[in-house]
Amino acid sequence: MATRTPKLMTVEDAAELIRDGDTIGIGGFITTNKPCALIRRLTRLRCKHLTVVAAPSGPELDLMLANDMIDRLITPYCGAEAVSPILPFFQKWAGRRFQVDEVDNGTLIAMLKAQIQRVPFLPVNVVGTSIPDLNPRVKVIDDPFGGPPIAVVKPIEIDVAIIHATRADRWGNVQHFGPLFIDHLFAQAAKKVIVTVERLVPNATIRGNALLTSLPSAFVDVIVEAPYGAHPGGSHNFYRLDTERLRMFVDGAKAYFAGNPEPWNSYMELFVDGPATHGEYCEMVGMSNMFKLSLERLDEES
Amino acid sequence: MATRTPKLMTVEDAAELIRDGDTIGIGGFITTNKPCALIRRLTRLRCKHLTVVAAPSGPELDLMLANDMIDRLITPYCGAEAVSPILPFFQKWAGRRFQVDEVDNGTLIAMLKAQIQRVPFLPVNVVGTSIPDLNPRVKVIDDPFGGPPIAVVKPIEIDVAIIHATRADRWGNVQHFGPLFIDHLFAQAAKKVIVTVERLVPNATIRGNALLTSLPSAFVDVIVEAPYGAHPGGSHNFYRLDTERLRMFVDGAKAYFAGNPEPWNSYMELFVDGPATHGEYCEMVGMSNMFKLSLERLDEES
Amino acid sequence: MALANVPESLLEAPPYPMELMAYFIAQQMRNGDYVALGTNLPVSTAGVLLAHLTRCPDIKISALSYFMHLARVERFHDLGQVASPRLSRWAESIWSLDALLDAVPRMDWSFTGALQIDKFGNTNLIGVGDDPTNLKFRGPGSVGSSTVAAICRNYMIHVGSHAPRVLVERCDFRSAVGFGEGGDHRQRLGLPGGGPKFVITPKAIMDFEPESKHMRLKHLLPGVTLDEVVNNTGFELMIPEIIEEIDLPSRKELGILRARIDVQGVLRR
Amino acid sequence: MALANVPESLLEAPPYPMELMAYFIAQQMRNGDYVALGTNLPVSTAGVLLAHLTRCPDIKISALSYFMHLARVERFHDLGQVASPRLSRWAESIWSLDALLDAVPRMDWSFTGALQIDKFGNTNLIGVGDDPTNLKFRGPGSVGSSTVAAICRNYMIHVGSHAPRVLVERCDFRSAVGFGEGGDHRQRLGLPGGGPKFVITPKAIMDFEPESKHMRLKHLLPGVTLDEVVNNTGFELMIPEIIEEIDLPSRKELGILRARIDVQGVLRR
Repeated sequence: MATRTPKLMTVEDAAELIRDGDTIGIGGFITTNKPCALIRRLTRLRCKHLTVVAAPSGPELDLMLANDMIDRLITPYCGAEAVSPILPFFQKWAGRRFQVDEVDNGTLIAMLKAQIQRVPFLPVNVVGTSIPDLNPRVKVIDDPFGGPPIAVVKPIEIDVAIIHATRADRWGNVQHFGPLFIDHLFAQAAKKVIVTVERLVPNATIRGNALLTSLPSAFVDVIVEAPYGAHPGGSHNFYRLDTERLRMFVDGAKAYFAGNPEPWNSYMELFVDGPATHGEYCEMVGMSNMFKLSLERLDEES
Repeated sequence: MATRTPKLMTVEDAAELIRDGDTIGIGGFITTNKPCALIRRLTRLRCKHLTVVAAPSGPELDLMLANDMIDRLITPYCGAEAVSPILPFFQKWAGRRFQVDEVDNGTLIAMLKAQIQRVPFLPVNVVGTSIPDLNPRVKVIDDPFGGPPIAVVKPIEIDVAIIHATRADRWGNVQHFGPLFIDHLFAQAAKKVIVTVERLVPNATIRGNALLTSLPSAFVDVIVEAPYGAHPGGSHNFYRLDTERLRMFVDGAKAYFAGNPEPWNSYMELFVDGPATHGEYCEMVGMSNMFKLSLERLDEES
Repeated sequence: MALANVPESLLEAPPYPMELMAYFIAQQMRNGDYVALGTNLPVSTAGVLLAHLTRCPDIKISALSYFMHLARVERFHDLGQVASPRLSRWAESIWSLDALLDAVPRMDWSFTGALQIDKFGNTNLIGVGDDPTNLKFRGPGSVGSSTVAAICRNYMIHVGSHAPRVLVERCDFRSAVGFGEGGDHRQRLGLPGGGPKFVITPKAIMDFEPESKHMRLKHLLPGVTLDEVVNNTGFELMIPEIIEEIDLPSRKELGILRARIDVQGVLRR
Repeated sequence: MALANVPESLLEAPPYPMELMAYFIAQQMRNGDYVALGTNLPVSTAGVLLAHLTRCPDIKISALSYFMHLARVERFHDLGQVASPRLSRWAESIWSLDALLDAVPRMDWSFTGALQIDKFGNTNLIGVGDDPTNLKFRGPGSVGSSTVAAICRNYMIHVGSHAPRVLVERCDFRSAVGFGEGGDHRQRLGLPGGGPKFVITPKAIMDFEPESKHMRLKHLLPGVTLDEVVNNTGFELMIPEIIEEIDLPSRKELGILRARIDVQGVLRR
């Protein structure tokens, strides 16, 4: 009898599935559950001419922008909240070195849902904003039922979605121990789906908690076991964001624009181009530093 | 300090919240997780001139149709699968004693989502079917992006949604131990939401399993503790459907149309008009009969 | 379960018609296909499971709201109820109906029934008659068929009787579009899915001629004559020059079908 | 926590401007309101929590993906991070972003920031300049504001500085529509929500004149003169005949605000 085919790959092999010119979808939310290990690898490869469709984004996106990997960007936000309300490469180069198709969360979600549902457009409540002027996929049309004109947005095809989640089995069943954000929409809209997870678990663990499965194997092509795969961002119920290393990133980027590229180049060398694998990256950060990010430490008091 | 207000009511009081002429939304799916206790009470009250928007439906709907409670019906299905692929009152009176606005699951879902998202319409892939001809809310329009014409459906306002779920706390946080079907859409689309549950649980139980909460208290107005509230249908992880009593229903209805109203009248008296409360209904069925429906009994072997 | 455990007596009878239909369905499946199973469709359920338990361990099954992997199930106790509590413990994920509908573009196969089918594979679950306010026969409703048939990659239509009132020149209503008016009409309507692939009745298996999309005889079930099919079809069925014999399952496959999948023998009637 | 436990020293200083803003926000809340809290908005978070911990036990809070009930939280350790792991144990439900967006029609209050606001409450988070390919200042992006502002029942706009470059005659871009060109323009655009209710800056609190929807001064913050506000507003602000004094919190409320909600003292600056 034939046996079920596992979907496991390494970070390094999975990154090779993304080609220059692809449209990629990035899950997570700002500095939480971003597939950073995979994006670092893509950056090390200097993948080019990407169209990036992303949930509200943080430094992982700025890293790609810094390395001129993105031709066209579709995201509602690029910042790192308290660490840096807006990120340097995005801020300085938006519109100049890469095109921005302006969206808000609602427009982005509708764009993905139109693709998922195979409908030519979905309406969005952005009439009167600049979004119809600043996004070629958005158009204002007459309401066929006689109401005021309404904005509609066209679907977008995603070649590869990259997502970070809590755990999965080897067959591709994924669980998030926290908010899904719009990871499920990227998975449904994409032709190929790569998910990095903190932990691989037995299929019986998934089946025993089937209500928690956020992405069934029918939507997932590749599972990558990558503990700390969302670092320097946070990961649901595992670790919080690494403020210290995020500041190194932001300070390096700011120095770059202040005419001092040294700290930025050093950041790139230490954390992106240096480590040959995700394991080596973790060692570069230092596992004692990683362990300090454990969420339980926050819970001492409350 | 002011304290949080519980949302608890009895089946009998909750039914009074629905008025003649209301548009009601009914959750569940065919013979699973239907709010039958509430519907029996509404039927005992002979609530009239309802517009009913329902997920695929079973005998609870046929019971309402039998009692002339519905003026307009919007549901993709009315049957009881193996027990009766199509239900008698629906089959005999559709179009004659009540109007049917034809939908399939996709059209119904889009109609609810349009209401939820406050957009004037949503597209649906039903061009070429009879649905645009048989549903005044559906219209075929030109694609503003130059593709073939596409069907769009208008939103529908729901006055009261009625839903049956597994458990809830007194504040209105609801959990389903099985498929949600489209219960969440009814809850989001409705002005008022009544949920009957098998069990009331402490808030700490909900918080300890917050990922399982299917309807947060922000969407729920009334919680009714109604064990066996989905009987004679089944309830996720509690009891399977009561084939014996469903057959009594179907046989009674068939006899009615064969010119022998006696079995039907007797069914109505025994199970609908007789019992003054949901508790009395359960006693009429017989608790030994109820206990036989426990799902665990099915699991002896596999 | 090793074949050695299948009692010899279970293999004595040659394949029954419904077993052959199931086997035909099994042969269409490819490993990795994503397939939606319905309730009360034991033939298609048996066919998909037969493929799953033999050649296709990576088949992904959705049964109502459950995403399940069933290759390790020892025995199926009720082929009509694949979303049963007994099987739901094999579920790896449980999704809402709207999320499931959003998954349909990835669906390789689904199955639907019909009150009527016409020669271009359009189907009707709404009703028979010409006045919707006064139907001769009211059907149960479109359920999910309209949108699923529009979007999923392929589907099969399965009806319980092969008769002129079922296979009709023109459906009184259309709950799902097959190939519309034939030819490239489906594409012109902008429907994203591939349309119906096969029609399965108790007498025959049909496909659609690739250009005209006209329904065409493919296999006769054992003991059924061509005349019987032609006379019981309410439209002019395309008849190919050679009607291929339907493939027969191996003893091993028949053993799995009878001993593990159809333990109640609902297909052996 | 009983008021008796609040050290007397904590109540010595009179209310700080940000505390007054928070108190103003608290007063707008009604019991049972459904409110969305954002990150890095300590003033509005403190205001909503003050209402929640006093008059409004039934307030429903969504903070990013978490639906939380926070009335029993002893102390808030970081007002900027209301969706923190520390607080998420009070979550009663966790929803995806698209599900949350679908909940916006039920939302009584949300809060947004802006790079620019104009006199009709339109806001800009996109950028400053006239050429989108060569902006003078690029903002972080619209985030959720466009759709949320269109749909939610009421919202407040909160900016960190009251200056002519922020309160402008016309936004260079609009990420969210307030009242469009004023008057009934918002309704004519078909936007379902009620629009912005208040604008809160370090110098003043503004509302919108009901007919023209022109921004109007409501309260001056302590120590701020009318001239200072007028001179630092880039458009002609409506000035009512009488500028009401801003309400002051009671000692009890101030105690709760300082001892339980703003334990870090971020509003006492």
